[in-house]
Amino acid sequence: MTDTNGHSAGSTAPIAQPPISPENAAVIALTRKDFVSDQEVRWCPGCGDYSILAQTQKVMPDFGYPRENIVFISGIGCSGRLPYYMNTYGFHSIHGRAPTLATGLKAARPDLMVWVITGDGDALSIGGNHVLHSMRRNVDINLVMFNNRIYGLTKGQASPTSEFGKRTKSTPAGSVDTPIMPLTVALAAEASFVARSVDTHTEHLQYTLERSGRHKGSAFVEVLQNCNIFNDGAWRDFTDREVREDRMLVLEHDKPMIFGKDRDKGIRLNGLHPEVVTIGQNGVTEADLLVHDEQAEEPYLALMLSRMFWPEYPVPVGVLRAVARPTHDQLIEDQLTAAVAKSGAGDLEKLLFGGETWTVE
Amino acid sequence: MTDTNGHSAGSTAPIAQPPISPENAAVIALTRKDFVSDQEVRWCPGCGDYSILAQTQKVMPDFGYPRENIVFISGIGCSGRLPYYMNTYGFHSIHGRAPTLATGLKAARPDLMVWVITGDGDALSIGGNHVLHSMRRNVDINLVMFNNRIYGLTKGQASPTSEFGKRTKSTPAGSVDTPIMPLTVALAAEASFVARSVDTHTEHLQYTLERSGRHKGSAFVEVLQNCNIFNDGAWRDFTDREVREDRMLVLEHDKPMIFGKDRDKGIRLNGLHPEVVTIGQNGVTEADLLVHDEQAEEPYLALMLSRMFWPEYPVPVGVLRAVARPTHDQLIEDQLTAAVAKSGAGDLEKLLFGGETWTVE
Amino acid sequence: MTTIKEPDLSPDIQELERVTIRFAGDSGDGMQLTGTQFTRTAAVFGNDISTLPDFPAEIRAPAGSLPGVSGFQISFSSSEIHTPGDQPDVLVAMNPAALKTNIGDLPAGGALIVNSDAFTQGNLNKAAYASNPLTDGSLKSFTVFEVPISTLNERSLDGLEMTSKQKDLTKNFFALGLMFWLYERSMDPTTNWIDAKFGARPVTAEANKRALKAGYAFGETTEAFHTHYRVKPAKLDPGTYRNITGNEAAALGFVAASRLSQRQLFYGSYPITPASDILHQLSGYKSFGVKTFQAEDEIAAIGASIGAAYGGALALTASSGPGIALKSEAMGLAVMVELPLVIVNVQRAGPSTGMPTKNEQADLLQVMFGRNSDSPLPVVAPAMPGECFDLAIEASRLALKYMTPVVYLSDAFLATGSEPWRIPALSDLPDIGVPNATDPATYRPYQRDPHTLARPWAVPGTPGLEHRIGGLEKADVTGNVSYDPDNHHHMQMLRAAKVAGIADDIPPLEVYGPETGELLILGWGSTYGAIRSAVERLTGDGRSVAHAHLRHLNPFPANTESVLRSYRRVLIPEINLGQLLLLVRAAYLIDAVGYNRARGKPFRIAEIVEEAERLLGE
Amino acid sequence: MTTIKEPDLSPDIQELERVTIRFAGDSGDGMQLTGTQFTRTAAVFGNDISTLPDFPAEIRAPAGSLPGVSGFQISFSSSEIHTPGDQPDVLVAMNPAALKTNIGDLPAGGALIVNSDAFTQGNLNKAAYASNPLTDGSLKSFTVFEVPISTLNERSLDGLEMTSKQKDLTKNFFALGLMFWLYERSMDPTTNWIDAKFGARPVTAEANKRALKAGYAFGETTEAFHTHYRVKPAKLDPGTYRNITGNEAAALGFVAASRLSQRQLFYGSYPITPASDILHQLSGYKSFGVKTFQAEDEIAAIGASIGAAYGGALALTASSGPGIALKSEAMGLAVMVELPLVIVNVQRAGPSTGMPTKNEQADLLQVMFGRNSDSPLPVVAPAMPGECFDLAIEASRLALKYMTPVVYLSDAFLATGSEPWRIPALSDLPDIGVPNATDPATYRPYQRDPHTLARPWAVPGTPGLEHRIGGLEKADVTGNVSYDPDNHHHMQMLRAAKVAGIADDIPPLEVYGPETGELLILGWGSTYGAIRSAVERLTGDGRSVAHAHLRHLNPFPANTESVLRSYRRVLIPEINLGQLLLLVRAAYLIDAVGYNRARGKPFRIAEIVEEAERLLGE
Ligand SMILES: Cc1ncc(C[n+]2csc(CCOP(=O)(O)OP(=O)(O)O)c2C)c(N)n1
Ligand SMILES: Cc1ncc(C[n+]2csc(CCOP(=O)(O)OP(=O)(O)O)c2C)c(N)n1
Ligand code: SF4
Ligand code: SF4
Ligand SMILES: [Mg+2]
Ligand SMILES: [Mg+2]
Repeated sequence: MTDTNGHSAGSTAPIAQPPISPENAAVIALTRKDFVSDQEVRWCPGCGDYSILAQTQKVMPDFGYPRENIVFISGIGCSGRLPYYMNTYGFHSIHGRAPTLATGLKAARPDLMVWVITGDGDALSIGGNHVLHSMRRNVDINLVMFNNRIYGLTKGQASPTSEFGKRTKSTPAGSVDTPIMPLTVALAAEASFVARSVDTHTEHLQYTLERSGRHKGSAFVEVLQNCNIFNDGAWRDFTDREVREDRMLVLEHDKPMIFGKDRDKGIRLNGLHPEVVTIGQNGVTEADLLVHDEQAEEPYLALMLSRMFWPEYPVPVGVLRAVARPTHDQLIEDQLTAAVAKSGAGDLEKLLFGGETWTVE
Repeated sequence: MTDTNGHSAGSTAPIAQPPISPENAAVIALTRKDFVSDQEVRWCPGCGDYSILAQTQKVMPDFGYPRENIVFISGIGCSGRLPYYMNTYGFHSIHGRAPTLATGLKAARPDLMVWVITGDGDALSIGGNHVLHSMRRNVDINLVMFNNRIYGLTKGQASPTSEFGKRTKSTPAGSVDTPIMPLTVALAAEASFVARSVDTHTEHLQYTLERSGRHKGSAFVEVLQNCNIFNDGAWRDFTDREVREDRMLVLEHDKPMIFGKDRDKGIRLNGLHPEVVTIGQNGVTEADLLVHDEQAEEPYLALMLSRMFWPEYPVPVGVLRAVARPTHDQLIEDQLTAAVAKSGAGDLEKLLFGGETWTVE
Repeated sequence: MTTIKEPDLSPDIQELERVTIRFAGDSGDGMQLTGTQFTRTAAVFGNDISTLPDFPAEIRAPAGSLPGVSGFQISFSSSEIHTPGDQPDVLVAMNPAALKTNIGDLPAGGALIVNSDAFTQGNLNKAAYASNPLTDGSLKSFTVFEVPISTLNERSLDGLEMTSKQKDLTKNFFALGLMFWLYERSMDPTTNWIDAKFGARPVTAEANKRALKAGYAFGETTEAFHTHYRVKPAKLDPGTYRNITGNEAAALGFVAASRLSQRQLFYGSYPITPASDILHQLSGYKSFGVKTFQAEDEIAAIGASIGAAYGGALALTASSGPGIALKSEAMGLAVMVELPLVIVNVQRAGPSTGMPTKNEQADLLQVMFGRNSDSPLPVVAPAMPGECFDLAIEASRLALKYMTPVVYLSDAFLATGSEPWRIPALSDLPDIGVPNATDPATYRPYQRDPHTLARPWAVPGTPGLEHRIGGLEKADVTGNVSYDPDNHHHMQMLRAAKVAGIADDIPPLEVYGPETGELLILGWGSTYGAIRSAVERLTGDGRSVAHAHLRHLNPFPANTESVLRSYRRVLIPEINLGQLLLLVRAAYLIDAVGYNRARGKPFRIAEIVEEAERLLGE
Repeated sequence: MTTIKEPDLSPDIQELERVTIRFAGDSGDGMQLTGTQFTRTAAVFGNDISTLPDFPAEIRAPAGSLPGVSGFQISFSSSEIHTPGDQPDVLVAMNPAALKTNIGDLPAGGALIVNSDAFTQGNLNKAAYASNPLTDGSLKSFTVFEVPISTLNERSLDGLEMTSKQKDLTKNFFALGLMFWLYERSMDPTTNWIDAKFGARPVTAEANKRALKAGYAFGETTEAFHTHYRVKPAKLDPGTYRNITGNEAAALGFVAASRLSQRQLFYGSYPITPASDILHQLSGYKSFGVKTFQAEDEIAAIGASIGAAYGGALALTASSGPGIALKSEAMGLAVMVELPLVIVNVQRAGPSTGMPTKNEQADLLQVMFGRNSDSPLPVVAPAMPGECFDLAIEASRLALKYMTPVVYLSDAFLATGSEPWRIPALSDLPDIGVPNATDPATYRPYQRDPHTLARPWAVPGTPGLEHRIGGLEKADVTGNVSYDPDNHHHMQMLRAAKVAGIADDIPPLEVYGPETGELLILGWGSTYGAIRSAVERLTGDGRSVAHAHLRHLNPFPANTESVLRSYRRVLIPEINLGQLLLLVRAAYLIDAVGYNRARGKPFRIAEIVEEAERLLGE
């Protein structure tokens, strides 16, 4: 950004590591089981949430945070139950407000690793504004949004990501609302980390959560999740094993955008528009393809990727954007430190007796 | 967008005109004075709001709506007082919620022309989510946001558009929040009309309001406004008469992006990044310049323009995006019509006695 | 309670006045469907009925787990009844978890029908049974019928093109068939329903019908059940009836109100249990010009409704407690701008998220006072599912006539419970239309009707009435913004007087039982059935006890104080910690006592009888 | 009221016990600054003082217009006083609009000082004066001093490098100087302030000082004022004092509470009049480790504070009524998760946006009941600006000790009014620290302290205490999610009992005046000064009247009922329509009567005396 506009510019500095606690070694040694709580998991059999939970538990040890320094905060929805199943600190808050609790907790306790678990309704309907502001402030949280394009817990109403024309309990004649593109909104909100993965793509999901966890700053991770009860197969068209290579684009930093079973398809820039091309056909070579840059200072490329979707385009998954920017808690701490450096640690007596005083004998 | 994603695609169809009422002729004959209410205007002397009010009153007759069919709805803030001064129907609602009242009013009364008057805090802080959803639904409203980068009415706290590091009453050590770029957010919200103007550029402001009023669908208009009491000169660097030609880019559909006193500067696309060039210098000709297209189906260009800002770039003003998409009220009406066409106008008796009944003698 | 009559009947048929059955099984076992089918059949047969569904909070807890148990209780009778019954006479338990969570409610001697096939070690573990209750003698105080439902059912489906998993999904129809035989019910309503529902999938239809018949046949042929039972039709008031839940009745009521007021119905809402069904219902009434808007949150929902009301619509918004909390600022705006608006609160157990699927009536003080400053509005509350229809019209009438937001307090029990509803003739419904202001010469935005104190309703589009309203204090008559001290006090008093004045426009508080006496039990909302039944018992036992039930909670009917003062004691049972109690004590300085239990479920008749006895004894 | 003493004094000096001055002018005229300077001077001189600023709602209404008038009233005295005075003895009116809006409060015989230069036809029109009041005799009941302030002032600035517009901006210092002479005040505090403030801009500094001196000199030299007045220092309790507003005192109180509890102070807030100044104050205390967070809205503000509380901070959030409405859902969450949190509500006039800059105390029932279900929390309310400090500590103490959200009710009058505040010694402040849970062996999330019923506070980062909390109902002790009916009732009772139990941990209700008698006047919040002064007068006249003032509104002090029952009548004056009244009547069935006026401003002493007399007469 610019000075006038006062943005603290995104930069291409390397992504910082989270502070590693003394227990680090011990922690790394932990396994998924150590992060399984004693609570019985209660989602519908076959729900995509099970896999997201499993991958989350799997990657937890890698960050070097002891269990007690990790907090999962959720809103309301099926997704919101996840914290109960994590053997860490957890807070199942109220609908749409998890990012606000996370903002306060992280500001008060920069030493904690904070995850926000939310759904497409929780995050984008009632909670949209809090997501927007936590992202622009670069609050150092990992926000994982389970996107099943439906209200699961309340048994099947349209969500902000439900398709235009979608028939649901609340829209028997079809939804009249144009859906929100979550990643576009996250990028417009100045999120410093934006990524997408799929519940059933376990390795990729692990990789994505891992990247998110290691990012310092606000991370927005959309996980395409299947609600087999109220919106079964919402993503099937391009996530099914047989078709996914041809219908999804796995993003890798600094690599050309190639996809397809035979790795022969790619994305080329035509003016300001992406187009799907086949390598080797009418003279297209790998060199013509767009090369992914998740660290671009300006999110123009990321914005474009965020709007590419099946069937026009393969659906991009992976990290769209990852830039370093001072975090909210850091900036707050810096101001306190500066204040003390300038005028010394606050003296309550001085404060009370400050200003204009007079004494009565 | 796409079928899977269910977007009702933006198209390049011509912008529809608002329905012209029978009184049309009579209305066109009205003047600014006819839209001045009997209420005494109460803003600080020198406030930019005076000009916005004047230009608004000036363009009102042009739309062909009789006074009684026009409604101004505002939230809370200095901007929020505008409806009192318009000799139309008006509703000074509560902080941040004006878009919600407008959504309900327009859905219930498609025959009305509805304006939403809001501020940078009202629209982007407490009201951010309502703006997001009214835009994505393409509610047929004209939302005019007075952006003075400060909370005026509450006497000078930081707003979501205040610069990073800005010192205000609430941020004595400087704001730690990265500001929101309003137009980027509006575009990410799928707004079908997005524009920017300046309080003091009266003709351009009139043109912009006129375009907004004629657009069918959700229009987001940012007006750069000066709060001479709490944030004087916020935009001066590029809006002042002496510098504006060199520091602002007036967008015109289908025209190359040229600016500068001597009309010798332009914007050229370099990969995915815009760059400022001088026509005639190292071989640059007008042909190399980006040509503005406010009707592009995908808002890639508009998104880029929405992030260009002084001093890196001249500040774009004018219409960034204007595409036609079915409006919220229209889609609702269509479903009612279809229902009646299918099963006839609802018969209350049938409804009550519907389902399984039995009779007791 | 089952009581035997006419002993001269053939030995294998017993006639009963009233029977209460509870179907309990896994969420996957279709108990709600089974219950609804039995309900329809009993209703159409002409019994009086009352039902109580009991869902688990989880969408689908793991199969066989305790939290996964879903239940449906129906009471049907040959005389008038008001509640789904304190305790079941018969419990149908489809698995160990269902048995574990429900057996506590079955009285000694009660009949227990279990699907013995489901009592595998695995299921016993999931239900945390150390030993098998069918064998360890822990059930000996009940009349237990072990039926291998799964096997019998599967056998009856031999030859059908289905996986055995699919076949197992039909076993609830087997149980239903058995119940039909046991209570002499026709299978026709259900078979018709199956045909209508599964016509497109003949195999499924066939399977369900076979299962149903197999269950019925099993009852007939087996030795297990020596007798079956007869419950004669009830003598209900003449008329045409349908079985209806509170949420269905409310939706119909508001559609009717829209017709009766000649205004389009606008419904702004955000989904929340247990209010969502109203949205689902209304969004299906498009041919009635009903516009439903699923907003991004509760604030947007009420905001949109206020906007629609400003535009001249009959505007409605609904939620449950947590959502009402979010609406409270906008409710204050509606009070200030004095626009008609109905705010439905289908109460559930709190505080906070609480127990979303459970019942409570603890939002009375919230809707009375949950706004900044003195911000009065009328509050009404239906007492029975069918009454949800009438009060929808009444709430709309008050909103339109007095130009005010009105709160309509329902609750989870009313919303999901059902009863036979005598469908009113359109001609019996009131005209609740009000005119719009149109005359520029006389129009003043805050000039009030001398009788109702309502301000005129000038909708956009009316030439010459252009005006501005908003949340700032208004000058009397002109409606201009005013900071005048005396004007503010005057307006505060006017707003209060307008709402208080409604007391003269609502029916007096009626009393069931003696006009004066020892004890009055005062209730509101869904406790009606339990209280009325309790009072019937008490008066039956010759006690001097009466029942009065408030439908209008603000203002109270004009005769309320005199009614209360006609009894030595006043008992106010509430499913909260004493909210109406507080209002009554403050208003009348009457030393009423509360009976307060917040257990997330309706009162039992017995506990109210007991509490009344205690007070009478004092 | 001005009463003359010691007549033997030299004729041109009168000694007065108490004087009340009101400065009134255009928002642009700097009346707030003038008032504050006079206040500081009087305070430092040793008078007891009480002030009442009165801002227009508009930021800057058009110059000279009626809505643009800004006022500042100060009462200073040689004896203890509790209010800024019912009526001014002296009114300084800088223009016709100021005269028009304030003259109504000036008693007959009162002194009126007007800037005659401002009485141009233009300004008279803006103030809607048909004729010039200075000439049409309408002011003859007052002692009028016409001073051409603008001209005299401009003349005094001759030769300074300033536009005449800039010069005119200093005329408030001329008026101030004149007042200083009239009341024998030193100009030093103000000249020092000017130097400090405008040091960087010498010309401005010089101009202001010259204006000040010119005003003073004018008083000395002119014949207009024959006498000037002396108000001796008051006999205040020994100690060091500072002049303080309620918002300043509250901010200091919370910083102190943070120190006393050894926890970082986290303040989540969204700006709103009249609470914003607390945010402004606290955001300046960074060297105290205070973290302030300006959220996107009130919901985010309380959400962040709950998050910080979960993290172990002393968490605070503040707003005014409309914002509190938005916070209500999250307040319910805080009740359910039982985390310490202080919620400040600086009340203003409503309903809805109401009159944002005006005073009211009408959010008591909102904070008591404005949440779904029964959701109890403690409520405290300071009575005087200085007391805002003590109750900030008290609110924090209760929140931490009882693990509960606590509401702190201030109002616009307390927040912006000021009084001399005796600064407490740190050693006199209580230790309000509470330990965190640390022992995995004994920790249970909802196991309660047997005395306080508080649950343990286990903050993230504590090994072995990993647990989950949330808005769903909790099982007793374990804190696991529970839908058990009896557990829910049990928890509802526990939450209520925890808050009710606080009654034994707070000071008893104190009485000023006779222990028993005819009339008790019961108050809460900012009405303290008016009530106390009224009772002083009444007892002075030998009436049997006492005053009790509640600082704890939930629960009430244990002795409240016995205090109320010690008087024949109980009068409850409130700046609302009877909110404490409702709670008292419901709790004790005492026929207390209310005196309720919602005029957006403090009570006058006289009206309370009058009402008391009326009741005594009955
Ligand atoms: C204030 C409030 N409003 C509404 C609800 C009801 N509610 C609970 S979850 C939910 C939406 C859940 O959808 P989503 O966020 O997509 O989560 P999912 O269940 O699909 O995982 C709603 C509307 C609530 N609990 N609180
Ligand atoms: C619920 C609520 N919260 C806070 C406020 C206080 N408030 C009024 S206007 C405003 C912000 C105004 O800023 P902006 O929208 O930029 O309008 P401006 O005054 O600058 O034109 C705030 C915080 C309020 N009136 N209502
Ligand atoms: S309803 Fe859908 S999202 Fe929720 S648990 Fe069941 S399958 Fe999963
Ligand atoms: S405060 Fe600023 S924005 Fe508000 S009226 Fe004054 S100058 Fe305009
Ligand atoms: Mg979802
Ligand atoms: Mg602003």
